[in-house]
Amino acid sequence: MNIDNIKKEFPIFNNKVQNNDLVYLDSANSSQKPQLVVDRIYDFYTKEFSNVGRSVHYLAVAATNLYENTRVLVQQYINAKDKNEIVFTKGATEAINLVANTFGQKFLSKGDEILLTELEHHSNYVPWHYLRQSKGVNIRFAEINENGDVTIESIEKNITKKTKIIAITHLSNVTGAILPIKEIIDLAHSKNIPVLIDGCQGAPHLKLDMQELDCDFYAISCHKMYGPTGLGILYAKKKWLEELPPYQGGGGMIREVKKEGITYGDLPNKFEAGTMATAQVIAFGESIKFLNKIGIKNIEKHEKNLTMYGEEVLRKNNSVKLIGNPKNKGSVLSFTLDGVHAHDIATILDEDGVAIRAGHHCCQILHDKLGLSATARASLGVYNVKEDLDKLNESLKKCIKIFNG
Amino acid sequence: MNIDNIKKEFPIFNNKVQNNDLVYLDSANSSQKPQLVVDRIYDFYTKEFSNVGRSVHYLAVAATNLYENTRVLVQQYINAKDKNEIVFTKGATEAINLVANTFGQKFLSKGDEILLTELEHHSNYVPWHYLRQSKGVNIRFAEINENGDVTIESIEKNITKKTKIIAITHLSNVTGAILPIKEIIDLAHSKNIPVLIDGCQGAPHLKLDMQELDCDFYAISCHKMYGPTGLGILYAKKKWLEELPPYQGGGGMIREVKKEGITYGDLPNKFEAGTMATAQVIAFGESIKFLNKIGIKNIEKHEKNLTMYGEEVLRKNNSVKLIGNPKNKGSVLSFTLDGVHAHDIATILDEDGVAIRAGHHCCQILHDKLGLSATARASLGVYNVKEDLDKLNESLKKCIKIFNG
Amino acid sequence: MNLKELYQEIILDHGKNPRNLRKTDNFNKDAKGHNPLCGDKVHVYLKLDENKKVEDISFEGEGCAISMASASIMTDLVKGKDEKDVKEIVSDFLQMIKEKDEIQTNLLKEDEKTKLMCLSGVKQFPMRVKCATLSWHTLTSAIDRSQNEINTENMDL
Amino acid sequence: MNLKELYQEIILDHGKNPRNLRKTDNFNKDAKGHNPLCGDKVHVYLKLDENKKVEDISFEGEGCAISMASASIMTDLVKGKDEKDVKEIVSDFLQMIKEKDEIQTNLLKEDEKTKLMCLSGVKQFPMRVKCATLSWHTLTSAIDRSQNEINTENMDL
Ligand SMILES: Cc1ncc(COP(=O)(O)O)c(C=O)c1O
Ligand SMILES: Cc1ncc(COP(=O)(O)O)c(C=O)c1O
Repeated sequence: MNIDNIKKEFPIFNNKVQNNDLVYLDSANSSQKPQLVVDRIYDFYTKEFSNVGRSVHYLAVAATNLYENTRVLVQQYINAKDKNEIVFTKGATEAINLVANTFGQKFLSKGDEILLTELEHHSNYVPWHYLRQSKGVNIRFAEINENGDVTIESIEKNITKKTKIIAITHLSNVTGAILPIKEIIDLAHSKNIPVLIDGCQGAPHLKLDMQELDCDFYAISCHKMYGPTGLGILYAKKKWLEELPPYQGGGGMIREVKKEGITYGDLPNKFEAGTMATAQVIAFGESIKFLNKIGIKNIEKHEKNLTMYGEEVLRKNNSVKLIGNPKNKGSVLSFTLDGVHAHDIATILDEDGVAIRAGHHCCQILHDKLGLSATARASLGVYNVKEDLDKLNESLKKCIKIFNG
Repeated sequence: MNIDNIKKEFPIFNNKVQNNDLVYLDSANSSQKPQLVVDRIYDFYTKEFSNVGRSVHYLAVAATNLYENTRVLVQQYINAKDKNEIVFTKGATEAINLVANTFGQKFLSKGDEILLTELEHHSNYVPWHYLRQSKGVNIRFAEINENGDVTIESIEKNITKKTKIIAITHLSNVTGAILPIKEIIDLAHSKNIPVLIDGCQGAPHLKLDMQELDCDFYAISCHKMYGPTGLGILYAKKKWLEELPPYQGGGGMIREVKKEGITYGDLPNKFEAGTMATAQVIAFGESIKFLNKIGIKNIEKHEKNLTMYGEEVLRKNNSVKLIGNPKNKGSVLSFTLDGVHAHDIATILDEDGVAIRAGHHCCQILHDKLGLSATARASLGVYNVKEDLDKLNESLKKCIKIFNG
Repeated sequence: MNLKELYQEIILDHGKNPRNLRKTDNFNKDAKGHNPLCGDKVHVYLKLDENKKVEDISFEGEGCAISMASASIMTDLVKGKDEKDVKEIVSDFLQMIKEKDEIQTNLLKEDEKTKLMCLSGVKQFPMRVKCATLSWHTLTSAIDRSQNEINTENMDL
Repeated sequence: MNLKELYQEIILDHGKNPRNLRKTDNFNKDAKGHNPLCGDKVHVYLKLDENKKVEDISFEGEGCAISMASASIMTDLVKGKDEKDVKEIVSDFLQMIKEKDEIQTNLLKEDEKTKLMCLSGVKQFPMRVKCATLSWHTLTSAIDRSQNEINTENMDL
């Protein structure tokens, strides 16, 4: 698959949106889906549907194999040591909640500290906030620097004797900063502190290697990774999955159930209670195959070039102010426009078929810090091309015209 | 839509499964999907995809409207008072976990009692079991009678001054018993005890009216209701959703986020953290329309007739022993076969294309009580016909032949 | 859809130069409004005199052109009106935005109605309706709640 | 797939009349096995003599024809063998079920191998493989663990 020609794998671009060609610059919110992924869902439901794991009939056996096959594909894709370190969840948000809840239950008590950064998405803050109330822990936020980056020094400064876990984003969904997570993990481990990486924005765009990275937890959002909605992944080291108590309780995660007590099943079943998102998991296997076919190195290069081009184009526009100038930047371009509020930008761009996001992007702490109530954000995916960024810039000029005459 | 001819709406029946026509008798596990539902998923992903609620561009607005439209369809289908009483979850299991966790946090303490029944699915026991450990509450199990039924007397006997919540199934997924939930709810309310109904088996087969029923919580599993996998529904009275703390934390469920604290959003957002199962919710709207087109009364009648026919056929077979003989019986036929273990039955039936389930069906407490380690279960859906039950019986005769010569 | 209808001259003007964007001295009613999805915030301050007439009204906040213009126009129009009349105007405006085609109340003059109707362009932009209505809902809760309740910040920690 | 290969005469016989279905007196090793998905249970009891030879082996449990036959045949075959040899036989059997085409160990006689091969029919029925292997895994854990560990019921309350 040639990445320069990849748009044609995505059926949505064959349709006009309000008479315009769609210029989709909202992939950090959710990515579009390749035809193969949608077809897999269709075929599964129309020819092969059954629940997994529970029945012994032909369709159930086949579905179970398909389901487990995706687990192996994911394991290989992120180079996890063991397929049972892959837990399917309903989203990255659930994955983080799972860790915060069970880790908190078992290992945290009053006065302990959790270290986050000012870049965190609400999904990597609210679940930890709950532990302030239930356990009396404290939360620290490593500060960003003037480039919208979090440095290893900023992390180090905030580690204390009481720090029990560090939970940080891989790639900021606002400033695009790619954090030095390998260094942070090494530092944390030298002090015996486990690290959770919110990989929502990392996983679709960067090469992942869990064994090399050595993080304890890594949360993935499949719908941002060319996969179906309603699915996420928690990677966790086996020792953690063994030590942590189960999260949700229900069918499929038990060993033996008596009136007096319950024993839980083996990994990863212990963390997959109830009927899982069978069709979505099976279809996500196609997303992984799709990424493999293009090659993550090619994706990184393609998106890097586009990001640099986008920055160049926007820098030439004097009314645009880019948010953040991190050392390593992912394919996220957040900005403000003199005299035009982000929502007005989004509405005006939308008239031209240019889809961006406006608001705080679930990062209020960061926006408070930046002194902004809202920013506009153009974010990229494999299917974007330079022309998309040109169109963005054209439409921004239109905003300026409407507002500033 | 004529129910006698409904099989043709389900594409799976157009395909051979291992050279056999599929005789699908595993709907209590998960139902097959009508073409309309699968098409809706396909169209959404290929023509209309966007995340909901977060962006202001055209696709996002349209997706948000579609998403909220399903909420209204569900509200109307179950006759809830307010659309914000409908919370989307990843499954019925999550719906019950949500209630057990948040109700437990706020209202339960050491020595309090939770009343379940011996019929409960693990999904309606394990989440409550967690509260034994975290809160020191006790769990009572209302006993079944010799018909595999739970009577109002059995419930009444187990209510004490300490009972804080009753959580019971609407329709047993093993004995098929339809519990007298209206009477149980009235009784419970007369003592100020809220009631959760595990409606996994009720919702696909019985007419629902939340306002008449007056239950506090009702959990639904969409994949058993001709809908996509990875989706469930929690109906909860508004006053509970207002009083209960939020469950998972993340994007979309907040009002304001500061470093020091967080305020939560309005209903139902407060309980829908993170990116939801957008495509699944939108497609489930088609499942509801499908059910509306046939008419739940017609479904009830059709399935009642089939169940009676199935019982008649199986009773004539002297080697078959039906499990449970409840007063009101849903379309579930569990049985044992003299000298043949349930798993062997399932394997032999599968060779003929007859898909049933064997095991404890996530009801170990019940199986212990019945003194059985496993049963075979044939369960029905709208698409079944009398011939399916004839084929079941034929295949059972084959089992007997293989095993008993 | 029509951008010109949305961003009319008067909206752009009020958006850029909002009237009454300040904090009333000695206000006796106030309320905060949030749009959690986009982060828009508004704080409305009211000073009612002994006859429950709006002696002064002002607002603080940040938001898009639509929300700033809407708050600006709103504060202009309700100043000097009775509390009861304010409520009628609010409800009339909200109905216009939601379903009706025009402003019906007799409490406003024709040119005031025209001003309000400039906001009707948002009807074609469903995601922007909240921007236009936020300050109006906030005004309602300022009127309905007592001073004490409002100052209790409902922060969860 | 082939039902006849799965339900061979010898399987049906052992399934209906399992050998060694009882509890060994004075056993010195034991373990329980579960198949949480289907509810199959087995409890294996071993009595090793001072030379670590299997003086007696028995099992209790409930399950399908495949699992009962498998446990029955297993107990028959390992009786009288050295602990070390038992382990080799178990691993050889598990390999046969998983990938290999035959039983390779020299520790079994030809007719014993033939008996074991009767269980190979499950290979075509992936969901039933666990039924055939449950008792064998349980035997391994009985050998590997000490008496104490096993009697600690791992109940979560
Ligand atoms: C009675 C009952 N309750 C709960 C569940 C759990 O539902 P789900 O697995 O869809 O979460 C099921 C089905 O598995 C059920 O039959
Ligand atoms: C950095 C980051 N973390 C967490 C999330 C939450 O992911 P999800 O909504 O898929 O659960 C997102 C996306 O919304 C994100 O961008």
